[in-house]
Order: sequence, then C-alpha cells, then structure tokens
Amino acid sequence: MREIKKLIVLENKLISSNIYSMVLQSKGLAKISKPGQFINLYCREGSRLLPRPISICEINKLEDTIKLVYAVVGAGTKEFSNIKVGEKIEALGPLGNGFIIEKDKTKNIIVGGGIGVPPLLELAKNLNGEIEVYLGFRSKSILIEDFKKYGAKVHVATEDGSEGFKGNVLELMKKNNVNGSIIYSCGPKPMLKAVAKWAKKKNIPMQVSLEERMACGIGVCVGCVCKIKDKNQSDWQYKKVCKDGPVFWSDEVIWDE
Amino acid sequence: MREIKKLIVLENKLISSNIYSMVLQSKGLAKISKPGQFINLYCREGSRLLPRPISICEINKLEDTIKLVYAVVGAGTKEFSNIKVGEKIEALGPLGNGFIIEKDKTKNIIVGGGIGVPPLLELAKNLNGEIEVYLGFRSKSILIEDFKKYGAKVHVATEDGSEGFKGNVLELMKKNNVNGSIIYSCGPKPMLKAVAKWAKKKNIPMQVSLEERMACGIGVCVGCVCKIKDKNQSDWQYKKVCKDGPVFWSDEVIWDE
Amino acid sequence: MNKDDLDLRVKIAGVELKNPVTTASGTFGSGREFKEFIDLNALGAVTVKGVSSVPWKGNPAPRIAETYGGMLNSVGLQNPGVEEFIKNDIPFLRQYDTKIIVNIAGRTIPEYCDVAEKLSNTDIDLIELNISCPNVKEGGVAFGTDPKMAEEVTREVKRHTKKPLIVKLSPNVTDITNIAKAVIKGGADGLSLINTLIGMRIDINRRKPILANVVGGFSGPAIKPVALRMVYQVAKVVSVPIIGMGGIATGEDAIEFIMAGASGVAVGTANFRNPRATIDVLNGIKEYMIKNKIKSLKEIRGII
Amino acid sequence: MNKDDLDLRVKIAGVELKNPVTTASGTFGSGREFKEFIDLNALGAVTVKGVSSVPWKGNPAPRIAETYGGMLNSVGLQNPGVEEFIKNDIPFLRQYDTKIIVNIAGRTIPEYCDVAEKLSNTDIDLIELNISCPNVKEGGVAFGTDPKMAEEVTREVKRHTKKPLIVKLSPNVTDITNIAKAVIKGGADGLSLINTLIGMRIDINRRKPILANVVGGFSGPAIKPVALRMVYQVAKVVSVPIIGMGGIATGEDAIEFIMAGASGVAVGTANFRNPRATIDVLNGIKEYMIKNKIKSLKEIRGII
Ligand SMILES: Cc1cc2nc3c(=O)[nH]c(=O)nc-3n(C[C@H](O)[C@H](O)[C@H](O)COP(=O)(O)OP(=O)(O)OC[C@H]3O[C@@H](n4cnc5c(N)ncnc54)[C@H](O)[C@@H]3O)c2cc1C
Ligand SMILES: Cc1cc2nc3c(=O)[nH]c(=O)nc-3n(C[C@H](O)[C@H](O)[C@H](O)COP(=O)(O)OP(=O)(O)OC[C@H]3O[C@@H](n4cnc5c(N)ncnc54)[C@H](O)[C@@H]3O)c2cc1C
Ligand SMILES: Cc1cc2nc3c(=O)[nH]c(=O)nc-3n(C[C@H](O)[C@H](O)[C@H](O)COP(=O)(O)O)c2cc1C
Ligand SMILES: Cc1cc2nc3c(=O)[nH]c(=O)nc-3n(C[C@H](O)[C@H](O)[C@H](O)COP(=O)(O)O)c2cc1C
Ligand code: FES
Ligand code: FES
Repeated sequence: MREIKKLIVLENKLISSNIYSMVLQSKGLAKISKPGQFINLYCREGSRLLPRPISICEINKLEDTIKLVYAVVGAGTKEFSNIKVGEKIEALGPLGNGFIIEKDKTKNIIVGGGIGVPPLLELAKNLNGEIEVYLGFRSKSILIEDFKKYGAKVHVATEDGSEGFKGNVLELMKKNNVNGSIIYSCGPKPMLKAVAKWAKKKNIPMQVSLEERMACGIGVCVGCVCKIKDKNQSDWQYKKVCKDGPVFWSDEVIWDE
Repeated sequence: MREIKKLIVLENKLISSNIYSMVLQSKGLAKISKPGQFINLYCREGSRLLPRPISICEINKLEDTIKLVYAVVGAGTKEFSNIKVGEKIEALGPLGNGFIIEKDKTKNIIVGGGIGVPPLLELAKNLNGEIEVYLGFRSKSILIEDFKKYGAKVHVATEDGSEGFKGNVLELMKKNNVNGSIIYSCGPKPMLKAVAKWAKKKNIPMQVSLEERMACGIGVCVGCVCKIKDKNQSDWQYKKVCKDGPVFWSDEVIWDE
Repeated sequence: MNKDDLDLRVKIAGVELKNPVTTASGTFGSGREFKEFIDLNALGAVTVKGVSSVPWKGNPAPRIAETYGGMLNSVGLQNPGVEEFIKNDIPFLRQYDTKIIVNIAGRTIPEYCDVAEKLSNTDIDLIELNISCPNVKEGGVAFGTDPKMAEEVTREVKRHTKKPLIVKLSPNVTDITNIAKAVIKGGADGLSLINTLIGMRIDINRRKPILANVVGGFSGPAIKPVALRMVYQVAKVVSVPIIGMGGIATGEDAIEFIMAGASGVAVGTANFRNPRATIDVLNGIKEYMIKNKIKSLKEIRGII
Repeated sequence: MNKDDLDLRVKIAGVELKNPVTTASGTFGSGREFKEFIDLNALGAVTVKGVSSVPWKGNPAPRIAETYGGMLNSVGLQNPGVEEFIKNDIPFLRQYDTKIIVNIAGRTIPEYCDVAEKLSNTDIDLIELNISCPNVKEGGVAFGTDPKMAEEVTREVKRHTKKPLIVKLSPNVTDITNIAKAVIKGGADGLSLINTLIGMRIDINRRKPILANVVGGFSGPAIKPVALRMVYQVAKVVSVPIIGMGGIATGEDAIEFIMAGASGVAVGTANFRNPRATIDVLNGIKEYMIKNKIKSLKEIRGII
C-alpha cells in the first residue's frame, strides 16, 4: 500500500535569497519518480493542515535521494526551511504525471521562470538531442550551472537586468530567434500564456507544467483545477492539476484567467 | 514590563510512570517566586492555544532555576515531555498567590495527593517548626526522598497498597491520630474536600491549593473560578483560581461540586 | 477484551453498517484514489461525492484556501452526472464489502428527484440528500436554511426513490433543530450533519479573496466544536439515526460525536492530510472501547 | 515611508480612534492585568468586559475548554455590575490616552437600558451593546438572533443614552445581514462582529461535556474564516463603521478584516496566548502599510 513516508533530510541549504535546496533520503521514491512529478510535503504544525506540493528537481536513483528546490513564501515553506539535516519530514509521492518526453525530438527548448525552474532540471537530464534552456528571473538566477552540467545551452533573462538579458524570457527568445521541435515549460502563468501564444504561432508543440492551490494532491478533492479543452475542442472541462497534470499540452489549456 | 520568556530546559526526565521532572533556567523568575505559585507553559503546536498551568515544585534562587514536576495527561504535556535538554520553552510566571506561610506554627501538616504533591515540596523547604507530610497516590509515589531531605517526616498511602498504607491519605491520617497547628494541602478535589471536613472538626486551619481549567492564567478571562464564601459567610462569589488563588483557606471554599 | 469481542455494528436508516465509520461526501471521491492507501473493505460505508442529474462543471479556481486548523473549498459540486456515476462508480464500489451512500445534489426539486429516481434501481444502499452546499448559487444552500423548503424537497425526493433517505443539513442556520424536525416531517430516515460552514480568506498581497468564488465551505478540525454541538442539539430532539461529521480526524473525535448522539461518523477533510484517516479513526474507536471495556457503541451513544 | 508617515486614525460611530486596534470584550478585563505587559496608551480603544445593571455571578466551572485552534468559554458574563464598574474602572482607564468602549449586557430591555443610562453621564466614549452572548439563558442570544427583537432593544437602548451606540452581533444566525440592517434601523451607530459561535467539547473519559454549562462560546483563530465572511457580507450592505473580530492574532489577520470592510479590529482570544497580542497586531498593520506603501487605511478598507 502507498503511504505518507517520513523521509530523512540530508541537506537543506539556502541557495539564493529565500530559496532552499533540500535533499531527501527517498525510501524508494527516487526509483519510481519522473521529471515533472511533484511530492506533497506535510507541515508539523497542526494548524497548517494541507500538504505543500513541491516539484521534484533532481532524482538520484543510485543513492535513492531526491532533491527539491523551494522558495520560502509563507508559513509552511518557512517551517521547511528550519528543518535541520538529520530530521525527518513527512512526504507523499511521486504525484501527478511528469513531462511526456519525446525522445525523437532533435531540438528541445526548455523555458522556465522563477521558482518554476527546478522541475526542468531533471527533465533536461532525460532529454536526447540538443537542449536550449531559456530561464527568466526577477533578479537573481538559480540552477544555471546545474543545467550547464547536463550539456544544455543556457540563456538567462532578468527583469532588472542584473544578470543576462534585461527583460522577460520571451523577449529574449524572440531576440535570439529561437526555433526548435518541442518546448517544455514551467513558470508563472502569464509567462506560460505568452510563450504558448508564441509557440502556437511558430507551430512548435509545447508542454506546460501548471500550478494550482491543492488540498489532497491525489485527485480526490477536485480543488486544483484548470480549464482544459475537450478533444474536439468544442467544449472544455475542469481537469485536476494534481492528477491529470501538472503537465498539459499548451494548446489544450484555456488561458483566460 | 512583564513578558512571556523563552526558558532553556536544563533537565526533562521521567521520574515515575508518565511523570516528568523539568528544570528550567529561569531568567530571574526563581528570585521572585514563592511556594504554591505556578507558571504558564505554552505549547509550540499552534492548534493548542491555551497555556498549561504547572506549579512550581522547587525554586533555586542561587542558580536561578526552577523545577516543575508534571504528569503527561494529554497532548500538551506530551509535547512538553518530548522537549530535549538545551531547547527552549515559553513560560510566564510566577502566577497566582502562593501558600500563606505562618511562621509561628509549631507543627505543620502537609497533605498531598497525586500530581498535587509537587508544589508542597518548595513549601516544606520554607516552613519553620515540625513538618509532618501525608502523601496519597494511586500506586507509585513521587518526591518522597526530597521531602525527607528537608527534614520532614513522610507518611505514604497508596490506593493499591503497593507502597506504605493501603487506602487513602485521610484514612492514614486518622489512623495516625494526626494533630497539628496548620494544614497545607494540594491534590484532587475529593481529597481536599474530605480533609477539609476533617480539619474543620479538629479545628485546624487549612490552606488548599485548587485547580481549574484556565485560559489566561492572569485573571482576565474569569474562566478558572471556584465558589468562595464572602467574609460574613452569608453569600458567595466565584473567585479566580489563577489570580485570587490557587491557594485558599479551606473554610472559605464551597465544596459542592 | 480484544478487538474481536467488539460489536461495532450500527444501523443507519434501516441499513446495517459493520462499523460506524464512513467518509464525508466530496472528500473521498468514490474511493478509487484511496484503494492504494487503505483497504476499502474496512469501512462501514463509503459516502461518495455529490452527483447531480447532469454533469456540473463546478466553480473557477482557486477553489482551495487553507485556514487555521481548517480549509475552505469552493469546488461547486463538479461531477460527471448521475449516469456516468452509475456506469463507472457503482460497479467499482460493489467490489468491496462496504455500504454505498450516494450524496445527491440539485438546483431544483425536479433535478434532485431525477437523481434519486435514477439511483432507485441501482445497487446502492442509501441516498444522502445534500440540501446544504454553500457553493451552488441556486437551490443548494437555500433548501437547507428554510424549514419549509427543506421539508418539501425531502418529501419530493422521498416520493421518487425506494432507497432509504438521509438528509444532510447545513450548519449555517439560527436553529438547526428546526430544520432537522422539518426534514423528518418530510420523511427523512436519517440525518447527516454538518455540512460546511461558510467562510472566507483574503490574500492581502493580491488584495483579493483567495477563492475565485469569494466565499467557500469551511471544514476541518477547526469546526468540530460547532459540529459536535449541533449533533448534540439535534440528537436530543429527533429519534432518527445521525451521521456526525465536521473535523473528525481521530478515534477520540469520533467517540465525542457518538457520545453526543451520532450513530455513524464520517471522516472528511482529515483524508486530505492523512489518506489513512478513516482507518486511524476506526482503530482509535476500537482502542477506546477496549480500554474502557465497552462492548457495543450502544453503551455510550448519546450518553451526554 | 516610515512609521511616522502612517495615518492610522479611524472613526467609529463619530469617535476618532488613533488607530484601529481595540480589544474584544471579555478578553482584556478593563485592561488592569495588561498594563504590566503593554502600554495601554498604544491602543486605539479598550473595549471592556460586559457589564450589567446589577452584579452577575456567572456560570459554574469548568468554564473553559480548548479546541483545535480555538477555545470555548461559558463565563456567563460574571461582572460586579455597572456601579462598581463606573467607580473603579473608568477612572483607571481614563489615566490612559485611549478610547473607552463599554460592552453592556442584560437579560431584559429595561436592564440594558438601565446600564446604558447609567453610563450616559460618565466619561466613556462608546457603548457596545452585546445582544449576542450565548452563555446567558434569557435575553442575550435571543435578542441577537431575531431581527425584530434586535431592532427593538437597539432602539430602546439608544433612547436611554447619549453615547454613540455600537451593536455587537451574533454569528449564530442564518443571515447576519438581516440582523445588521435591523439594528441599524433601530439606531445603531456602528456594528461589532462577530461574537462567539456556539460550540461544545466532550471529555470522553468522564463521559461528560467539558463545560459545566454543556455548550459555550467558541472563539480564536479557528473561527476567523466565519468572522471574515460575515464582516465582508455586512460591510457590503451597511454604511456604518464595523469593528471586526474573531480570531485576530496578527497584523495580517487585521488587514484581512480591514480589506473586508472593517474600520476597527479587536483582538480577543489571542490575548490569552500572548499578552502582547494587541501590540503585535498594531505593529503588524504598520509593517504591512510600510511595505505596501499604504499611507492611510482608507486606501484598502473594503477593497474586496
Ligand atoms: C504542482 C506544484 C509544484 C510546485 N513546485 C514547487 C517547487 O518546486 N518549488 C517551490 O518553491 N514551490 C513550488 N510550488 C508552489 C508551492 O506549493 C507553494 O509555494 C507552497 O505551497 C507555499 O506554502 P506556504 O505555506 O509557504 O505558503 P502559504 O501561502 O502560507 O500557504 C497557504 C496555502 O496556500 C497554498 N499555496 C500557496 N502558494 C501556492 C502556490 N503557488 N501553488 C500552490 N499552492 C499554494 C499552500 O500549499 C497552502 O495550502 C508548487 C506548486 C504546485 C501546485
Ligand atoms: C494552578 C494549577 C497548577 C497545576 N500544577 C500542576 C503540576 O504541578 N503538575 C501537573 O502535572 N499538573 C498540574 N496542573 C494540571 C495541568 O495544568 C494539566 O494537567 C495540563 O494542563 C494538561 O494539559 P494537556 O495538554 O496534557 O491535557 P489536555 O487534556 O489535552 O488539555 C486540554 C486543555 O485542558 C486543560 N486541562 C486539562 N487538565 C487540566 C487540569 N487538571 N487542570 C487545569 N487544566 C487542565 C489544559 O490546560 C488544556 O487547556 C495544574 C493545574 C493548575 C490549574
Ligand atoms: C473539498 C470538499 C468537497 C465537499 N463536497 C461535498 C459534496 O459533494 N456533498 C456534500 O454533501 N458535502 C460535501 N462536502 C462537505 C463534507 O462532506 C463535510 O460535510 C464537511 O467537510 C465537514 O466535515 P470535515 O470537517 O470532516 O471535512 C465537501 C467538503 C470538502 C472539504
Ligand atoms: C472568555 C471570553 C469572554 C467573553 N466575554 C464577552 C463579553 O462579556 N461581551 C461580549 O460582547 N463578548 C464577549 N466575548 C466575545 C469576544 O469579545 C469576541 O467577540 C469573540 O471571542 C471573538 O473574537 P476572538 O476570536 O478574537 O476571541 C468573550 C469571549 C471570550 C473568549
Ligand atoms: S488537489 Fe485534490 S484533486 Fe488535486
Ligand atoms: S485563567 Fe483567566 S482568569 Fe484565571
């Protein structure tokens, strides 16, 4: 039977302002995880009932560990940041469907924004062919060197121009005249929406990893929905980000919000 | 200004089944505490809002420490029992009025029951004259040797007869034909009530330390009341255990519940 | 005394459950997602999420907000409709040795009746009529807050189905005993209480309500004192069995509800924090019974 | 922007408070016990615990029960009566630069009017009429759940006092906007909401309710979503100022209430966990304003 596991924290360190990298001894979780999947982390503090979904950033099957990279944005992630190495954290996973890796694609484009970047790292490790990575941040970048390690060509845009291109990631892509056979993307909704629009014009298939507020993370509460077009595109349904996603084809998604 | 203080836990050890002894570095609290006063301990777990009132068992002014002895009866005391030496706990105190020590009394009788015994220890240290201590327990005793250390003569009753006299503490007192000039008492209400009735017959003045469910511990919520007769004994008022007590003269108390 | 000596059976509206533990509608789907975590055979009943006569799309996201010790939801009864439910979910649940309670939703009396009628000839055990969903504009909550409407919808649904009928009440009323008496007059064979309170959270950074729907149903341990009080109040004035719910997460919680007068106990929001919550509650009940030498729950039901 | 640039003033029923933070009645006494912990001059107002025309003994103990993220109380408005209050507490509070809001209780309309009248010629700033105490059998809660009675008691009290009148509403109603409109028709100059929900806890070992009074008033962070929703609903339909309360423990909580439409914010149960809670809330509001470049709370009040 599946269960919430208590995983030992092997590393939990600040890697950028307010952003932490946490490595967990995964009790077999690494073996069955795929890029783009996420796990539920549970708070100790009982007034915070709901799990915090965090994407898997790196999987190490050999050492049976997984790495998460998370931003401290509220009380739950603050709690996580205070966990000391050697302590345990309750976790459930892997959850959701990861990216659909199209092995035959010769030129992969990865587009990430802010705290949407981490799940793309494990993805990069698993792609064949050329990989071009476009990452956008408000100011400071994360994980650049890690992407490079896996042979990807990395382009950075920052809103304040403190690193790489000054502007957003799509502007940089346009400037570089990007082309490719597939786009994998994760980041803030406005970014995904803009890139999806551009990809459609360029006729490049694109996968997007979405975020939504969740209660269960396992497809039960129907809380975490996004609008997804029906096959024949005549109508749409609310699909669950946690179970049907978090990765969708961008042309299925209705971006109205 | 007064404030909730974070006190370092210097000791937190099991001394009997489910009963712990906790020593705190007191940040000046020891200096101003008196026997029979209590402190509020606050839980870390935020779903448990209310402070847990715990009597001061021993005061060490020289080392600036206080000792508490507490039973694990619910989630809050369970949480306390898991605190490791070196960690901190939030505390407010000293609270309430302690025992009124009548220095001129030549024969002091101390009557304690169960987890009501701890505050009587610091009291015993502060009494002049002869001290006879009667302690009742369900089965296992606590703190006997400590009382002896301060020159008290200790008599033990246990309900199951596993230690000392088999029966309750009042039966033992009657059997021993106890007499004295004052009684100080703390323990379960039925015990206090029975001893108070006996003391009245024997015409021995008696102080009782009461317990009630509390919210604030500082006299604000009016939650922790007991019925106390007016001076002229014609009527009664609900008085606050936390602020007007926890120690009352037994003949003021209306024992109807 | 050990676990085998315990008599955990309870009767709800004429149907015997092997133990009092069921699931709160909408927090357990139809059990599919939980079969990986627990043995569904262990449950007294599975109460499935609300079904309506035709598919409902539900409300826009965000639909979830966390609160102190609880949560808000504004799912809005998204469901594929009763026909899909009958086709897919009844056969799935019938594989297990557990009773099936189907929670039904509607915007109008005919809609409610249609679902009830369609379920009439299926292999389910009980219908739970939800007249208390705060997330649906028409019907839903109005039926649950007006005694006359509550009685009427109960009577009509009762006329349209052969299944025993439980009515699920809203806590968002001045006097819940009035509504309870009304639906019993309308023919209810049992009661479920409580549905969610109505709550709200604001995202002070975005300066917007967290829920797209502004307000939502408030559930979880935070609401338990209200739920328990209502079960107690209603149990004092009615004689039909009650399924108690609202914040139940442990065996002790369940025992409180049983002492307040509940026959069944449903585990809701706790499932989201702990997918084994139902089993933990059941085991907790058993442990309490053994420790306190209680052979049958009858000994403590409504003891307060 | 720094703290000195902020304009925190709010007007409640014609009275200007230097900042929106006050105390919830019954959780702060008359401030005496708190002067050791905080500077009372820092508060916009002190709302004192309920006073009645003659001394009230209150309910038997236990009067307190903890719940998940909240608590129950069944104090039952124990107080020494309005005359003692006038003699002892007004002079005490007048030493401080803070407004005085006196919460008044009664079993009958004449009792309410008597208190209001006696306070009329004293040096207090506002009267808060409590028609919503769940712990008093007669009057109390009934006045707060029936719009007609709520209107009537408001009108009569208003006739008997020269002080501006705030009416404090009960959340234990089907539609709080009805009661709000009724008391405004009766002459209320402002509203306080919410009073406590009604809740219950059972001690499963003793097989008895924890509270001697069986049920009690439910307060604390657990109830915040209900309080916030009600403030929002009422603010949308009335134009008098509202003092929001129910679970406020941080500056962020207070900002949520202000965005929902509250002018003042009262800190209640949080005082029991943290005697400095009022000051922490005030500082939290200021920090939020500075961070978000908000000069006056007007910019965000009722923004939702
Ligand atoms: C599929 C998925 C993958 C994610 N992966 C990552 C990741 O790899 N790294 C990372 O830093 N963050 C990730 N997030 C966002 C992360 O879940 C939130 O930042 C986190 O839950 C905030 O918790 P908190 O207690 O600190 O904040 P609070 O605001 O105090 O949380 C209150 C509630 O809101 C929810 N919530 C708040 N923000 C979000 C959000 N953006 N998305 C979903 N729920 C939210 C919380 O889960 C909680 O229930 C992911 C979210 C999803 C849905
Ligand atoms: C003045 C005073 C002095 C005390 N001194 C001691 C002491 O020295 N050693 C000791 O072991 N115990 C003492 N107690 C009792 C102690 O406060 C409770 O056992 C403790 O609060 C239980 O907390 P819990 O979370 O473990 O139990 P839970 O039952 O989970 O607590 C739930 C709520 O009930 C309250 N509560 C439960 N039992 C009691 C009780 N007996 N009295 C008051 N409140 C209670 C808790 O404070 C909490 O608010 C004293 C009580 C009072 C009033
Ligand atoms: C996400 C969610 C969905 C719900 N859906 C339904 C529903 O479809 N029908 C219904 O009657 N109640 C529904 N409820 C209410 C629960 O069944 C239950 O009455 C309520 O949540 C209180 O119990 P709890 O605190 O244990 O969750 C839902 C609750 C939640 C949290
Ligand atoms: C112990 C206690 C006593 C209270 N006494 C009163 C009272 O005398 N008059 C009144 O109007 N409200 C009274 N209340 C209600 C509070 O003022 C407040 O409306 C309620 O507790 C919700 O706020 P909170 O969650 O911040 O405590 C009391 C609440 C508590 C907890
Ligand atoms: S979070 Fe519950 S269905 Fe996705
Ligand atoms: S605990 Fe609040 S007055 Fe005693």
